[in-house]
Amino acid sequence: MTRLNLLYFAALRDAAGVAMESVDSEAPTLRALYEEAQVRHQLPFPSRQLRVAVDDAFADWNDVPREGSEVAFIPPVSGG
Amino acid sequence: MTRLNLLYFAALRDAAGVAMESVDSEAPTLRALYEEAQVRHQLPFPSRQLRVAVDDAFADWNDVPREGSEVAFIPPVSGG
Amino acid sequence: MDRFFLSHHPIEVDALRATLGSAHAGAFASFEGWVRDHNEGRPVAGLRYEAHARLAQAEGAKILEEALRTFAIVDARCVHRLGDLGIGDLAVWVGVSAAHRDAAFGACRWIIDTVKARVPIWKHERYMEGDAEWLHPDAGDIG
Amino acid sequence: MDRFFLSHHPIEVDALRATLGSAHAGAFASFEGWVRDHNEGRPVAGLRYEAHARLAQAEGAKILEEALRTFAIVDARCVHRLGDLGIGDLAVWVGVSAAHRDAAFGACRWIIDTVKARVPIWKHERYMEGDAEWLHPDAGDIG
Repeated sequence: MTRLNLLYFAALRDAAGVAMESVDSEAPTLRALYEEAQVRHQLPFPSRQLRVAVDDAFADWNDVPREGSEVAFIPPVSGG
Repeated sequence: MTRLNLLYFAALRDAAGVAMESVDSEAPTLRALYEEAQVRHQLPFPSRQLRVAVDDAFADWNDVPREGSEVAFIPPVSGG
Repeated sequence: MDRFFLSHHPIEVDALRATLGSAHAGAFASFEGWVRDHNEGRPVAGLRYEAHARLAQAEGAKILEEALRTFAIVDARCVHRLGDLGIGDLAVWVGVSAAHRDAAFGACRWIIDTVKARVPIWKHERYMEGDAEWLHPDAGDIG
Repeated sequence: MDRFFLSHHPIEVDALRATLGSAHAGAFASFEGWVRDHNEGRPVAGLRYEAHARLAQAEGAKILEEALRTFAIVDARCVHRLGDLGIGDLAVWVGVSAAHRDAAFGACRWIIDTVKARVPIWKHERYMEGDAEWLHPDAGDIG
């Protein structure tokens, strides 16, 4: 079991109903971790439309979740 | 004889030693008018490097000088 | 001073431009994004920006560093607003100084394009009809 | 307010930018030409601009009208300084507002390029070595 903090933003946060949550997961990759969240919250985005960041740096969906890290799911951006 | 006011700018004015002068000329074109000035003042620019303006509008070197008009010889510009 | 930062308060353009002044710079190009009264044909009442603030700060700083390596510029800055904005408000400012104008224009354009593409900031638009939505380009209309 | 004008006094950027504000404009691009401390490898002490003022005014106004016809912009302004300027002084300012940034950048670049090419203004550069000369591009060094 890995203890993780998940961050949701914008439409993803509205859909999840939370901005942050702590989870214990056995997901082997960040993608699998997102897919668990997608089922849990019925999130509207498939992972291919998102980016993922770990501890304030962009990461790869195939990376292994690290104990105690903060994982942010990044929907398509619209700054500017 | 046509009475004209001639304007000189920048290096052309420095070479002519005057910013404006009144002349009576029989030059059939603005180019011929400039060539008279070029000889009179030993101006460093050939007419092909200049533009010419009459009464605050760019003109053609082949235009005929108009009585009482103001003719400006425009060396290559360097604003900006 | 950070070359990129997020601001919850109105952007002070004069103070920012002054930080870019240099005796070696002959050219300065700037871009400002203003809140428009319409978007894709819909009348807009106002909007709100939110960000993953630490990631946005890190990514924005990286983009400005890339610009300084890539273009023959003297210096550059970018500030993005967060929070509630009204029509006409300044949402983002980019300023670039350079010896010559080619590099100033090129870098200014590249910075705004790249900030819009990569920095985790999101726009929540409120419409005159009363509804509101998050803008997530290329992901359809969600939320 | 004239879209193009010449000024013997320092250019007031804020006031100019404010004249371009519009609820329909989402993008604003500006260009500033600053007096640089060197030109073609020579240290510059300062410079003076002179113009055929009435012709410059007419030609500048024409260029701004052309920009408004050619680009999808909301409005544009250009001001050029005349007289004596020191290092770091603002020599020329161009500002363009538009719905989108493509047009704002495109028009801003076109205006400064066209003003530099067509408006009868001349730069007299004073060098640190003590000499001075008129700049007449493409006509060799004369004067």
